[in-house]
Amino acid sequence: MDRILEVVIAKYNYWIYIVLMMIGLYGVIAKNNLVKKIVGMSIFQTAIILFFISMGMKKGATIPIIIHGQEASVRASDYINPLPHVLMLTAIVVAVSTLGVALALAVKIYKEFDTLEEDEILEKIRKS
Amino acid sequence: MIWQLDLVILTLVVICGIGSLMIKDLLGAAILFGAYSFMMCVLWAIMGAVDVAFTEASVGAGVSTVFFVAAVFHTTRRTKD
Amino acid sequence: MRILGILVCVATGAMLIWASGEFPPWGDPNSPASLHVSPRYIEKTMEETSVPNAVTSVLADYRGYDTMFETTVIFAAGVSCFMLLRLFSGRERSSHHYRHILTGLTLRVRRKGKQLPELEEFEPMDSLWTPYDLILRTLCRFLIPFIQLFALYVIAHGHHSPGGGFQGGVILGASMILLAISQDMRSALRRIRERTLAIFSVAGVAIYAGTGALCLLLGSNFLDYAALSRIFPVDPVGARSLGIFLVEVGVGIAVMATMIVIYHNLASEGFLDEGL
Amino acid sequence: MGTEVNSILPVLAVMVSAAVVPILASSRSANVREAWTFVAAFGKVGIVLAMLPHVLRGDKLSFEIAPVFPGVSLAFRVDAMGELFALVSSFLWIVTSAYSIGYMRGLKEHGQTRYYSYFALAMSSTMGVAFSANLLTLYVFYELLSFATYPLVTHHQDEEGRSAGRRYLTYIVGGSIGLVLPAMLVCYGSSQTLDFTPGGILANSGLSRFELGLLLFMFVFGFAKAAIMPFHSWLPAAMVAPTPVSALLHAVAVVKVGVFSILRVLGWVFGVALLGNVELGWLVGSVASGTIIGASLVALTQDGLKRMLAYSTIGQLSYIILAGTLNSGFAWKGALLHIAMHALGKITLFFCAGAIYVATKKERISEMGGIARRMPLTMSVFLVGALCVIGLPPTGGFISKWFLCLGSLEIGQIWPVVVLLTSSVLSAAYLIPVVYKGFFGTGPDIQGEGMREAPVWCLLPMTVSAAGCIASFFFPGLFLGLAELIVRG
Amino acid sequence: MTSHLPALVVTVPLLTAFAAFAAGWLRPKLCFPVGLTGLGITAISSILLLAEVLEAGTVTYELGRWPAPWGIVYVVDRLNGVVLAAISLCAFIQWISSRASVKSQFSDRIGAFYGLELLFVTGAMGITVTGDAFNLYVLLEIASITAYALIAMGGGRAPLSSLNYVFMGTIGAWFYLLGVGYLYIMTGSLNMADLASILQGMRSSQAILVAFVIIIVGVWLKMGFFPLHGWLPNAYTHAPWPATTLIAPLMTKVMAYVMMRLVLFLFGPEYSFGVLGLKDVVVWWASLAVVAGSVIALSQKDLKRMITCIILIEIAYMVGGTFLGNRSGTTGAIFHLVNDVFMTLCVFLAVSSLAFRQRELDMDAMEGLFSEMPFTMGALVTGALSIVGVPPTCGFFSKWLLLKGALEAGHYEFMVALILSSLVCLVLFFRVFEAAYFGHGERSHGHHRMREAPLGMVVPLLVVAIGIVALGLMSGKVISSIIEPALPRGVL
Repeated sequence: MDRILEVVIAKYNYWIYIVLMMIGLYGVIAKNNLVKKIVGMSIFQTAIILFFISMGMKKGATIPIIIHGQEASVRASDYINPLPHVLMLTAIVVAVSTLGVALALAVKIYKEFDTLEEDEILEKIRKS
Repeated sequence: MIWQLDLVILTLVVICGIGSLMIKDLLGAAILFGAYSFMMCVLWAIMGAVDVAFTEASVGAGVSTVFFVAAVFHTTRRTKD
Repeated sequence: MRILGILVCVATGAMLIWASGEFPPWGDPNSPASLHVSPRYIEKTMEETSVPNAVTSVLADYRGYDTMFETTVIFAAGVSCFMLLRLFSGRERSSHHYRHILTGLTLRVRRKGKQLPELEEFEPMDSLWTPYDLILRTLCRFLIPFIQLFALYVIAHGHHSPGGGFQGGVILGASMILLAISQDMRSALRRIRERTLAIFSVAGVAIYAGTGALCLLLGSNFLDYAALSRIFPVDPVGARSLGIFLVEVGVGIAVMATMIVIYHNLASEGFLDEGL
Repeated sequence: MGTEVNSILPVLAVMVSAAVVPILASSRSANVREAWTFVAAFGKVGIVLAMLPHVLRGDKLSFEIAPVFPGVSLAFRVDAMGELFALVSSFLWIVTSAYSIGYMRGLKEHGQTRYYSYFALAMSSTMGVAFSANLLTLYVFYELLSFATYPLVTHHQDEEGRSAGRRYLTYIVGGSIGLVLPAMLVCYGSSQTLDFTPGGILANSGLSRFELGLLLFMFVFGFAKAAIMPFHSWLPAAMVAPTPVSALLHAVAVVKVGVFSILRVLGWVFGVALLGNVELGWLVGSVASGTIIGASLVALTQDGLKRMLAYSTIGQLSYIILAGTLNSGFAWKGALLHIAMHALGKITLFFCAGAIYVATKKERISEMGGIARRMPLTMSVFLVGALCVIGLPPTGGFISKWFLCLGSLEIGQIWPVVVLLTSSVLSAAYLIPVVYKGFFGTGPDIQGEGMREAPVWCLLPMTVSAAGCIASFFFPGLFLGLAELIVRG
Repeated sequence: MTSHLPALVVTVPLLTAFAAFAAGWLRPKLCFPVGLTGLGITAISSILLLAEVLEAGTVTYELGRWPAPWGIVYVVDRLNGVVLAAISLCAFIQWISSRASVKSQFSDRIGAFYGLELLFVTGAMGITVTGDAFNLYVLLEIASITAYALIAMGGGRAPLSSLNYVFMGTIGAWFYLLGVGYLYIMTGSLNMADLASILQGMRSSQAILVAFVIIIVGVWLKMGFFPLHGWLPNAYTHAPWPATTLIAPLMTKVMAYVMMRLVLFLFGPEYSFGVLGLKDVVVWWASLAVVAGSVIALSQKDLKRMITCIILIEIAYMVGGTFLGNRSGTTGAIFHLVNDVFMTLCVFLAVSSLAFRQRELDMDAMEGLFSEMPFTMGALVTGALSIVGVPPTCGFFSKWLLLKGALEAGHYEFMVALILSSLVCLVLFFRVFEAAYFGHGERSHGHHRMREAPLGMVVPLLVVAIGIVALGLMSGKVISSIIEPALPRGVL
């Protein structure tokens, strides 16, 4: 029992991240409204970013900014791993860029078809 | 960090995520997504990723929400799901 | 579609969770991720780049190449939005907006929909219409300078505290967006013209890439800021810190301009006449 | 045994048809264009003749263009067999182009420039096949020929031509990609080379009998240009083409290329000995015999002159394959001679058919009663050609068939002889009546004006080829010599 | 300067993109020449780089002078050397030939369009040259975002197709990122060589297996491998021609390269083919994909859509060839990748110059084309024969190697699929050529005779067509001196 609890304590973050990813993925695949799809996409991306961030986490360590006066004696275990943060900064930027393009496309599509519901759009295409 | 707090925020994040996918109004979805991003940024601040949290606060909760609102304003709030 | 989605998600999630069993426990200081590569960043950042904020040093120096392309990505997004949405020919808008004066409700009439008759309790929100919400305008007028000041601080102080070019740039852009929202897009555009924005966005990225190319011309590798010490009166380590500052400025400019461009095009369907 | 001589000549022989360029360039004036065609044709013959002495000495002229895989390269090697084939086809090219001038002008066909250029292209790919040193090179030029002849077959660009062209490409390219390519691959996989070696390259590749048989049939049917039943139906369909093209298809290039490739495969990839050991020869042989008899029977029922000739070609080709499967020097000699002899005879017949069509617009045998009274020369030439195809003296056809029979007797097998004689009788049965009808029969509008001999550009070539038929009976020395070399080599 | 070639091949097009975009605002006339020079320099330097690699072996370039696991390094070996050369040449040629149509379609945003095209090239080159798993992801996103925008310029249905592409592409790219995360959390490194050496020790780990699966699935999504191909035909069909001729030859091929790089070098053949028994399954699946692609292609009426569907078949070739796992198969896959860049380029350029003269592209609009646009049609025939796999065009030789590999591996179903698809391609193109060759004389939809495409389009087209044949004739040298040595030792 304790061991199970231990495992849960150790791993539940990862599980929740994965659940979040899957929520987003479901949104992208199954939602019918284009903007909803975009929202799902962003959720998916953010969840992956969260997963990365949590990799850098170290219990009992502080933020990766060297404290003044301690420059001489820096121990890696005192500071959180900065690498995932860097990667995720990049990833966030990519996410927002994708979001901008996707929204621009959605606006363009709405101009063309007067709706954002995929099935209705396909219906219109089939008609014409 | 306190794992209860961590857990609470995680649940909030999940709730916001599901909500922004479920709600039947795109503007509401946009706002809920902003809330989701903000929760996310709090979570990261807790994890010590201050820069990322900073970025997420300005981008995720700020600018992307504005983008969403702008896009929704020029298209429609109506959604079937 | 839903069934398929659920199936895919459940399958993928199960697979991922199954694999997560092997992960080191959450926040374990002895996980390979925190032992293999990263220690050098933390321990050497001061002596190699003299930047206490390890994230900044890694972002702009150790892995500065990624960051250059990160900036390029957002630039590309700006260009894409411009190219997708911008309309130069004054074609008819897809919809007109009317404002009910008494309640302040805004209602939209589609292009295909019927035009409203000229009633006095409705006013058309065309490109000459400006919102007049006194509180909002004054408040924003007060706020915006401080926001911009803070943004500059964030950019400049990225070495020692959280933040840096990207965050600062976003905040700068946000301030201009706030201006465009609180007053109207034309006055925002009067501050920074579209053309200027475009040049800014490209100039920002070009500063970054140019710094790298400068190092290359100075005979060292691309983005090796240490080479800057040959033209600037600083030692190699200081030169790295200087180079980081340069590229942060570039990132800031590019991101600001791009954010504004994206907002303008999104918020005005590419007409760039009236905002939200 | 001769030596390998590195020489550029074969490449030149192939490249001569770069004459396409000036032909296209001079599309304005017909005379210049056809002059170029002749230059190219004579040049080709010249080069081929220049190679002859080396070959007769037993040397092999070889040239490597480019290596493509380990152990395989695009390369030429001229041996006696290639030389023989090249000699025949390049000589006949002159005759054919002379004839096509008369024919095309006589009928005022459209797109003559295209016609001549593709003709040249087809010729050069034929040369390539004749000189290729390995299976891959042969395959390359085989495909090239298929695509180069397509515009010729469909020259009229009408619905009929469309369907004929479809069938043509379907059979030939389908066969080569679908069957030959994998077969080639298996050969390469089992014995890391594709070069033609006299003993055969599969001789000691541990393939089982079944696999070998499968391979053999993939090749034999894959080279659909040889028109072995049931892969023959493209040939009669291709008769919609102008007559010189039919001549090219039947006598000069296409079908002969098919047969040539199959002989190459039988003798240089499998090796006759191997075929004998695993007793696969008789399988192909029986298929060939079936084709011979069947085609001759079908030919009997045809009324269209060209279609009848087409079926007779199908039958005659299978002689060669049948002989190729027999493990006997005489039979092989006969086969190789038959390539030449049948070419001469069949081209003569086609020229006559074309001449009749040019002069009278008649294609059906039933309408040709008494035609010889108007076109005596044509009909007598036709007679010579018919004799050559049937295999009666004084024409070369007799010699080749003689050797075929000798070969089958040499290895003490009777049934090939029976097949040969039967089909000879059958071919007599479908060819002689035409001649008889022509000379003694009476047709509806014989007295009508409009009928006179074909233009001289048509008559000249067919007399030449007829003369060739007869000459090859009295002086078969050259061909015999080459055949001798091949059989010994 | 030669020591900086690896950096140049990526940074030159990048800077050129900025220059072109700025020029669009200041002097629109300058956009084209600027890009031309930039791409010219890129092509030259990538060829020099290839020469250097052939002579001196693998070249490594540390960006910012930071050594391997800490900084980002560029690693150029024979494999990506040749792919780089192919990409840059393709981009250069396409740049020349697409000038007229860009002018006619995007005169008001020419700077943006050219800038995005150059950024796309930058992304493609960077993906190919980089030796860092995360850097690859960033460049992948650059290529993707520019591709989304370029494709969406087609008008009509294009934005919708492009948005679908955005969704699929984003999922694919972020799956890749997630897989990299799994690798990182298990190994703590991002550098490919470093990862490869660490992964040697963790063959039996579930997490690595899952990482492999996610990454490959993500890459397949971007490649449009059969069941995940939904976005591809629409996106490429509705895109404007200048975008299609650039993206269609490059994007999928680059992703195929990424797959090969990961399978053969990051995870290593022993792991990819040995430890996990997916090999045979994938080959079977690839054969299925080939057949499915042929069926899809057969059912198309529009010419552009048809040649787009042919890409599906080619992709399946490469996946199957890579996972055959023996020398000939892998060699064939790599060689086919290089060939396919030029084959696809040739076909798309040819059809685009047809479309430049006459708008609609259905079969009955083709008649009489041979007499009207002989050079274009000639080039189209060459490209088509190469795709069908007729010697001496280069397509035949790679197909031969693939077949040989399948034979040696005993995957007869793959052989059958290959031959079948070749015949299908023959039928597809034959329909076009028949329509173009017959129907001579009066045109049913009687509009006037068309002229040959402008010189700026015809000349590059002919160059590509000749190049295809030349590549075929040189294939022996190319294979033995570049591709064979490029394979890792583990591939038997």
